[in-house]
Amino acid sequence: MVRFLFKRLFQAVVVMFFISLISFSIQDNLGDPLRELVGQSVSEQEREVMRDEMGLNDPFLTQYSRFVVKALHGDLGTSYFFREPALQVILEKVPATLELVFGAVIIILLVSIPAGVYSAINPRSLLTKFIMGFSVIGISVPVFLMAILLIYAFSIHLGWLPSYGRGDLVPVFGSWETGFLTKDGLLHLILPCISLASIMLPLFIRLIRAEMVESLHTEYVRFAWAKGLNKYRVWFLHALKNTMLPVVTVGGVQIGTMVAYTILTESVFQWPGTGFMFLEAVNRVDTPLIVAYLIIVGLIFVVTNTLVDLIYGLIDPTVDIIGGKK
Amino acid sequence: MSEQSLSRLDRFKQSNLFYCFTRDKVAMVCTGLFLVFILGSIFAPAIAPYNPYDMSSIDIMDSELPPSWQEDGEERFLLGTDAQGRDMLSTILYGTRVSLTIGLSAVALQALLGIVIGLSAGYIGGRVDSMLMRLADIQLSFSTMMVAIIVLAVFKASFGSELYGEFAMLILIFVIGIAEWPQYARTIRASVLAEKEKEYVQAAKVMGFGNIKIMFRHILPNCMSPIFVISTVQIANAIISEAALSFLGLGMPISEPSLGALISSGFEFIFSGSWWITVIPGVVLVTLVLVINLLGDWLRDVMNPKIYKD
Amino acid sequence: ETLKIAYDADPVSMDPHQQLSGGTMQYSHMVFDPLVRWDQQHAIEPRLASSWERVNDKTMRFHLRHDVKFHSGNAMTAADVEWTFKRLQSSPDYKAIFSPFEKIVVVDDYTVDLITKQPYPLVLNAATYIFPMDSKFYSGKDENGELKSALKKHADTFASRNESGTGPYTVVERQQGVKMVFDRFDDYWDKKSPGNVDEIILTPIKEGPTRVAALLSGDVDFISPVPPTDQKRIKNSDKTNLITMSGTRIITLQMNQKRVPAFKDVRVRQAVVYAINNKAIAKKIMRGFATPAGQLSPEGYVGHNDKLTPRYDLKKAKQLMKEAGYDKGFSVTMTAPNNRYVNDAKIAQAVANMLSKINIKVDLKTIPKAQYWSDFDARAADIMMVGWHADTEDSANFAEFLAACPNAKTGMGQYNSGNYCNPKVDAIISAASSETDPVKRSQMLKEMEAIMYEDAAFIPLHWQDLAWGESKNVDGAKVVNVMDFPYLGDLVVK
Amino acid sequence: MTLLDVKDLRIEFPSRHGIAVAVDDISFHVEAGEIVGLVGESGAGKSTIGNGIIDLLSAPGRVAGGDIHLNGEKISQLKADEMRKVRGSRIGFIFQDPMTSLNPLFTVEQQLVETITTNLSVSKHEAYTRAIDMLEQVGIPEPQLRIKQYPHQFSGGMRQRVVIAIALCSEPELIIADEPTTALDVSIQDQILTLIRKLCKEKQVGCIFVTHDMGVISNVTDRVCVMYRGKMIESGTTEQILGAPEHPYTKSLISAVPRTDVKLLRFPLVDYIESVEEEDEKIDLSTHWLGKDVDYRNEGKEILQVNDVNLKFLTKQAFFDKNKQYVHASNNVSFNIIEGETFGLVGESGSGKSTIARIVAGLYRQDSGSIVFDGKDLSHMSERQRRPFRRQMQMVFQNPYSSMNPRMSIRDIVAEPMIFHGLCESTKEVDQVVEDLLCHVGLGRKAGVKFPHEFSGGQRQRISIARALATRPRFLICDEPTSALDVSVQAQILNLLKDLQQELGLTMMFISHDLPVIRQMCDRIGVMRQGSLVEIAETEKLFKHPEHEYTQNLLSLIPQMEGLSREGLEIV
Ligand SMILES: Nc1ncnc2c1ncn2[C@@H]1O[C@H](COP(=O)(O)OP(=O)(O)OP(=O)(O)O)[C@@H](O)[C@H]1O
Ligand SMILES: Nc1ncnc2c1ncn2[C@@H]1O[C@H](COP(=O)(O)OP(=O)(O)OP(=O)(O)O)[C@@H](O)[C@H]1O
Ligand SMILES: [Mg+2]
Ligand SMILES: [Mg+2]
Ligand code: NI
Repeated sequence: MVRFLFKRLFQAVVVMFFISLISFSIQDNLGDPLRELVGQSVSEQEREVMRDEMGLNDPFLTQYSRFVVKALHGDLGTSYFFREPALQVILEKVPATLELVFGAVIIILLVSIPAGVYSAINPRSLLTKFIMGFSVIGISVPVFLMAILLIYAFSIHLGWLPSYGRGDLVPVFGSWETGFLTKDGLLHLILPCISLASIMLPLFIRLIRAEMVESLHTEYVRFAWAKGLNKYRVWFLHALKNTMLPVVTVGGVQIGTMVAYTILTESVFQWPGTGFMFLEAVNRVDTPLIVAYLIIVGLIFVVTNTLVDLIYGLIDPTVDIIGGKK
Repeated sequence: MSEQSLSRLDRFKQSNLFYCFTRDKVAMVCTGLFLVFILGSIFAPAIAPYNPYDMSSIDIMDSELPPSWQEDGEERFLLGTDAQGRDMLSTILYGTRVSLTIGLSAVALQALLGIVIGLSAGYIGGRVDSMLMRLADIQLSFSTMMVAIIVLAVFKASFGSELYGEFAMLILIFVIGIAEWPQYARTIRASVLAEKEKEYVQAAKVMGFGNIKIMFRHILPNCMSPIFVISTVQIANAIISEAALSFLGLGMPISEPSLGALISSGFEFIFSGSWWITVIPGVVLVTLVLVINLLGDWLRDVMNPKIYKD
Repeated sequence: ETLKIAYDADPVSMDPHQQLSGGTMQYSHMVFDPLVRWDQQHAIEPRLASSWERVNDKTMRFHLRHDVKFHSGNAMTAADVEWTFKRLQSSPDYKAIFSPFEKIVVVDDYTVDLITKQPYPLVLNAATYIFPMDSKFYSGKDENGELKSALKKHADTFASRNESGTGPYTVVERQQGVKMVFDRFDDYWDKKSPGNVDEIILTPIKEGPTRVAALLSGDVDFISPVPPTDQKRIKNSDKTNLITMSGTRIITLQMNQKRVPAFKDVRVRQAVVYAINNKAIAKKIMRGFATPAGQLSPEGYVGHNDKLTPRYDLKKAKQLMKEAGYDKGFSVTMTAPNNRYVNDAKIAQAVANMLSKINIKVDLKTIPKAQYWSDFDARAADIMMVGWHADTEDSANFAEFLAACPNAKTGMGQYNSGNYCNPKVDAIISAASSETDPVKRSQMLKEMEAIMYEDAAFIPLHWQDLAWGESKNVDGAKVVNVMDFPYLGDLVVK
Repeated sequence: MTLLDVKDLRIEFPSRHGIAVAVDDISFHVEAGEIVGLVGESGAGKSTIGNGIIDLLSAPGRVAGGDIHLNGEKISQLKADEMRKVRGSRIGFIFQDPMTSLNPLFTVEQQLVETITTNLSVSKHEAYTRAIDMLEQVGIPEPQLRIKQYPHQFSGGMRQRVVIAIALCSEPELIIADEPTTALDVSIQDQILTLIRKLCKEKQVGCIFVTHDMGVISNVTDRVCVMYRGKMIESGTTEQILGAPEHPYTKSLISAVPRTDVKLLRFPLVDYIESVEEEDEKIDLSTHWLGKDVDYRNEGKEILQVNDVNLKFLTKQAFFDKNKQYVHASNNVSFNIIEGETFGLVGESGSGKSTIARIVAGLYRQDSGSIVFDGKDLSHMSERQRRPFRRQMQMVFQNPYSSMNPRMSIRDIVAEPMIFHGLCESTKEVDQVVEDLLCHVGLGRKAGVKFPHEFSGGQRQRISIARALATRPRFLICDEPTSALDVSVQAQILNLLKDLQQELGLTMMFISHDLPVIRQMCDRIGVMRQGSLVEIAETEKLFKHPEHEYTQNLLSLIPQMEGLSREGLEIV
C-alpha cells in the first residue's frame, strides 16, 4: 500500500516533468507574450529589448533548465498578467473551480444514479424513453449554448437566479472562500453547476443504464431475488455496485475532463476559477501560467486516477491493484 | 465466388442481428434515418440547390433571410440564409458531410487507440500498465485545444501553413482522435482488470491461445457495453469539438463550415430573431446524434446474447 | 449611490503607466485626472491645467489648478507633473507619444512648460496622457526594498498595487480579473462635477452575451462594449438604454505587394477596393453599428476628407481587373483574427466572398489574436486585417503606422503589412509632425488621404461604432466619448 | 394439508426458432417434513421447475400454464412484490451453480446477514451470530475468519456450502435444493445431508432435492420423481423407484449408477438418452479424426512430475508484511503421473485439489517447487515457450459456466482451439468436427448456435469437455468433470474418456469428490487434505486397505446403495 502510493508519487513527478517539457516546447506557438503586455505603438526593437530582459530569446534548453531549477524550489514562474507567482495565482483560483466541480458532481450523482437505474429496470416505460431522449439532447447541445440558454431563461426571463460571478463568499479555513455557506453564494452556484453537469450527465445516465442492464442478468442478482431481498436492496446494492467499476473509471476520467470543461462554463458565467484563468492565459499568451496550470492539471489527473484505482480495489476485491500475489 | 457471397448473404439473413432488426421498429427507423444522413452527405453536391463553397455565388445582401415559409422568406432559400447569405439547406447538407466524416472517423481513431492501449495496459499490467496510464494522464492534461496547437505547430513546421487547407479534415480527425483516446483506454482497462480474473480467460489460457487473441477475442467483447456508450457520446463530442477548433483556426476553413461550426457561429443570432441560423442545424445535429445513440443502444443489446428482445 | 459596471476586461494594473490600453485609460480617468481631456465634441477641455498658452513654437505653458489634492492628502504641484512626465518618457508604452518632447521645465509651483524638440502640433493631444501622479507617495522604497516608482512589465511593483491620484475615485479593493471597487474621493477638487456615484464596482465580464444578460437581469447597471447582435434587445428593453456613438477605430485590410506581384498594380488594388461592398458589411454584418469608410481618418479628425467616400462598383472593378490583365483572376491567402475586432472573422469571410466575384480566389484563415500578431509581424498572408485607433487622436498617426513606407529603424509603417510605399505620403507625414498651423496642417493631411485613396493603398472597411448599455436610471450619454473612456466621475444616477 | 402442490405446470422458452417446452404439464406435491427427490437426465427441466416455482425464470422463459399452491395459497401469478415475500422467507432456494450465485463484490458476511435480517426480525448482531452458526453447520472451518472473505477466496465446494447456508438461514417452509452437493466431498456431503434431513424432520420443512447422485437419493429422499425431457415419467417412494423401476429410462438410469462395490470395465450405456432423436450414430473412434493420428504412446514413462510444490494465498491484506495472513493451499505436494494412466485426486472440499490442477495447467505460479512435463521443466518458461505444451495439456474446469465466454456461441467456443492450433484444413472440417464432438458428449448437432447461458448445468459441463477434447490433448486435467451430470450422461462421458484413453493413450488427472466414480476411472489415487497429499496408492489397494486415517474416514462415508440390480454389467 505504502509502496503503491510511493510509486504513484514518483510517477506523478515524471508525468509533470513531461507535461512541462511539452508545454514548454509549444509555448512559441501560442503567440507572442510581449504583444499582450505592451500597447499597440511600441516598436519592434523595444519589444526585442524586453524579450531579452525576460529571457525569452534564450535557447530552449536554457529556458527550460532555468524553469526546472526554479520549479524544484517550488517556483513555477511568474504570471505575466497577474505579476504574481503562477502557483499562487492558481491556488487563489482553485477554490472557485473546486466548488463548481463539486456542485456539478453532486448534481450528476443525484440525477444519474436514479435515472440510470430506473431506465435499466423499466426499459419500456415512457419515462425511460424521456430520460434517454433528454440525455441525447444534453449531449448534442454545446455547453456554451446551454449556459447561455440557462442564463436567458432563469436570470433574464424569470429573474430567479443571478447571471454571473460567485456572489457573497465567506472565508473558511484560511484563504478558502466558499459560496456554499451563503444563500447568495448558493444561488450563484446553481446555473454554472447545472450547465457543467449537463455535459457529463447524459454520459453517466447511459453508462449506468447499460451496465445495470448487464448486471441485472447475472446469476447472483437472481440469487439475491431468491433470497427474498427488498427490491431496492437488490437494485441499488447488488446490481448497482457491480456496475460501478466502469462508472467509477469513466467518472475519474470525466472529473478531469470536467476540469477542462470548466474553461467554457467559467468563461460564460465569469466564474473566477482556474478554467477561466487558463482561457485568459491562452488568450494573453501568459506562458508561465499556462505551463503551471498544465502541471497542476496533470497532478490532478494522477491523483484522481490513483484514487480511482484505489476505489476499484475497494469495490471489486478480485481486482488486484497493488500487484500482490493471487 | 457467387456461391460464397450468396451463402454469406444467407448467413447474414439467418443471423441474430438481422432477425432482431426486422423485429424492431425503432432500429429500422433509425437505420433509415441514418442512411438518409449518410446518403445526404455523400450526394450533397447533387442534392443541394446551391454550392455553399462557391464563394462567388454568395451575396451578402441575401444574408439572414428567414425560411421560405416565414413572412420575409424567399422562395429561393427554403431554410433561409445565414449571416453571410449562404443557403441554409445547402450549407447544412455540406456541413453534415463534414461533421459526419470527422465525427465517425475521429471516434474510430480514438476507439482504436484507446482499445489497444487500454487492453494492453489492463491485460499485461505491471510496468506497462503504469506507463500507459501515466501517458494517458499526460494526454488528458492537454485538452483537445492544446493538442490542436501542438499538431498545428508540427504541421506548420514540417509542411508550411499553405498546405493546411487541403489536409484540414485529416488533421482534425487526427487531433480529436489523439486528444481523446484516454477516455477509452481507462474505461477498457477497468473492465479488463475485472474480466481477466474470470475463469473463461483462464480457460482460454489453458487452450494455449496467444495474448493478442485472448485480449481481442475473449476479453474485449465482454467490455463492449461501456465502449458503446462512450462511442455514441463521443461522436457528438467530436462534432462539437471540431466546431470549437475552428475557433483556433484549426477547424475546417471558415468558408467550408461544418454542422458544429454552423451552430456555434449562429448562436448569437438566436436572441436577435434570426433563430433559424442555429436552430435548424441544431435540430439536424440532435437528430443525428439521437439516431446514432439509439442505434448504438440497440446494437449493444443485440450483441449481448443474454438480453432477449422480443 | 452604487454603480455596478461590467467591462470586457479590467485594467491590467493600478499603475497608469504600465500599459497603454483601453482598460488603463478607463481606469486612469477614474482614479487620476489628466492635465487636459477631450470633450464629446472632440475639443480639448481643461482639467488639472486650468489654462495654457503657447510661449513660442516649441514651448507650451500650462497653468495648474491650486486646489488639487491627491488621495494621499498631498497637494498637487508642478513637481508632481514633472515627476510624472519624466516617468512617462521612460515608459516603453508611452515613450513614443512623448518622443517629440525635449523636456519639461517647472516655472513655479503651479506652472510648467513643455518644450518640444521641433515645433510640434500635438502638444495638447499628448497632454491628455499626463495624469499627474503623487510624486511623494511614489518615492522611496517599499517593504521589499524595491523603488516605489519602479515600472516593470512583468513583475509586481509598488505602483501596480497602490495608487494616489487626483481623480474622483479611489481604489478600495482589487482582485485582478474578478472585481475592483472604487469609492468616491471626498476631497475631489472638481466641486462642479455633477457626479453623484459614491461607489463603483467594476466586474470584468468577458463574454458578450453574459455581459448583456447581466445588464438585462439587473445585475449590473452599465456595460461596455455591447455586441451588435444584442443592441436591439437593449434598446427595446424597458429597463435599459443603449448609447451608441460612431467610433474612431478604423478596420482595414492590407494587400501585400511584396508577396503578390499583382497588388503592385494600382489598378488591381483599386479593383479590389471597388469590389468590396463595405456599406453592405456595415449594414448586414455590423448591423448598422459601423460607419463605412473610404479613408483612415474618421469624422472630426483634422485629416478627414469629406470627398473620400466608399466606392463599391463591381462593374468598374471587373473592368479594372481586365485592364490590368487579370480578368482570369488569381489566388491569394488571407488571414484575419477571430477575436480581436467586432465580427472580424465574419467580415473577412464576407470580403473573401466579394473578392471571388472578380475572380480573386481567397484562401481564408481566421485565428485567435494571440497567434494572429505573430503571423502579422511575419506578414504571413497576402491579405491581412488590421484595425487602428490613433493614440494621439490624430490623422497622421494612422498613416504613420498603417501606410508609411515600412522602416524598421524609425518604426514607421510598423503595421503596414501591405508594404505600400509612396514617398509623397511619407513626406506629408513628416511635414505634418512639425506643422503647428492647424489649417495648413489639416490641408496637408486631407491631401495625404486623397493620395492614398487614389493609390488604393489599403482596403478601408469601416470605423467601428461604440456602444454602451445602461439601466434606465443611469445617465451615461453625457459622460461617454469616442475614445471609449467614460468620465464616470461626472456620471449622474437617478 | 400439502405444503406444495404443483398442478399441470408448463414452462416454455420462446425463441425465434420456435417455442421450446422445458417443462411439460408436470404435477407433483411435497408434504411438510418430506424430502422429494427430483432426478432425470441433464436438461430434463429440473432446475426450470424450481425456477418456475419461485418465479425466477431467466428471460424469455415463462410459465405457460398450471397452478402452484404453497400451503393452500396460490403462489403462481402473484404480483412481483408479494412474490418477493414468498422467496427467501417461505421458500429457500439453492442454485445449481454456486460459483456465480454469490455476488463477487460483497463479503460472505454481508450476503448472509442481509438475508437473515430481511427474512427474520432479528438485530444485526443476532444475525451475525446466526450466520456464523450456519457456516459452522454447513462445515466451513474457522467461520469467524472466513465470513469476512469474498467469494473468490473460497473453493468451489465452500461456495456451495455458503449458498446452502444462505438458503437455510431464514427458516423457510420449503427448500428447493438444486444439486446442492455436486462439489462436495463425501464427508461434507454427509454433514449437509444430515443437516437438511434434520431440518425437515424437526421443523417440518418440505424439500425438493434435485440431484443426479443415486446414493444421495437413496440416503435422504422419501419419494422420488423421475423426469425425462420435460415430462414426469415416473414417481413413487424411494425404495420403489430404486428397487423396481418401471419406465425403461429409469431402468437404464439405475444401471448406470457407478458402483462402490465393484470395478467395471465400461459403464453400461444408457440407450435412452437425449440425442437419440437424431438417428443413433455410433462414431467409431478409430476412424474418427480424434483418432486419426495416435501420436502419444509412450506408456510406462512419466509424463508429469510435480515436485515439492508450495503455494500460499493471501487472505488478509495488511500494511505490514508481518500482519498478513495466508492460506497454504498447496503444501509440499509431490507426485508423478505415468503416460496413459488416470491419476485421481480426492480430498475434502478446499483441500487444494483445484489449486494443484491450476498450478499444473500454468494458471497459478507456484511459490516453490517445479512442474516437469514430458521431461521439460515448465516452471520458468515464458508464455511463448509454453505454448506447444498448452495444446497437449487441457483442462476441464470445475465450474463449467464461468469458464465459457458468455458472448461466444457454443460452436465458436469448441471450434476456436482447433482453428487456433491449425488442426483442421477447412471451415467445413471444423464444423464437422465440432458437430461430432457435440454429438459425442450427447448434446446433439444443433447445439452449436446457442450461447452458454441457454444450457442446463449438465449441458454446460459437457460443452466444456467437448472443448477440452477438441485439441486432441495428450494430458487432460479434469476438475470435477461430471459433478453436474446425471448418471446416464456421466456414464457416456466416462466411457468416452476411457475410450480415448485406450485409443489415444490419453493421460488424465482426474479430480473428483465422487469416490465411486474415482474408483471406476482411476489407476492410482492421491488423497489430499488441507493442502498436503496424505496418501498415494493404487486404486484397488486404496479402496481395500486405506492406510491413512483420513482416507479410512473418507471411505466409510460413501453412501451405500443396497438393492441395485447387477444385471448386464461387465465387471473386471
Ligand atoms: N434461458 C434459457 N433459454 C433457452 N433455453 C433454456 C434456458 N434455460 C434453460 N433452457 C433449456 O431448458 C431445458 C431445461 O433446463 P434445466 O436447466 O431445467 O435442466 P436441468 O434438468 O436442471 O438439467 P441439469 O441437470 O443439467 O442441470 C434445457 O434443455 C435447456 O436447454
Ligand atoms: N484466489 C484465491 N485467493 C485466496 N484463497 C484462495 C483462492 N483460491 C483458492 N483459495 C483457497 O485455497 C484453498 C484451496 O482451494 P481449492 O479451490 O484448491 O480447493 P478444492 O480442493 O478444489 O476444493 P473443492 O472441492 O471445494 O473445489 C481454499 O481454502 C480456498 O479458500
Ligand atoms: Mg439444472
Ligand atoms: Mg475445486
Ligand atoms: Ni486613445
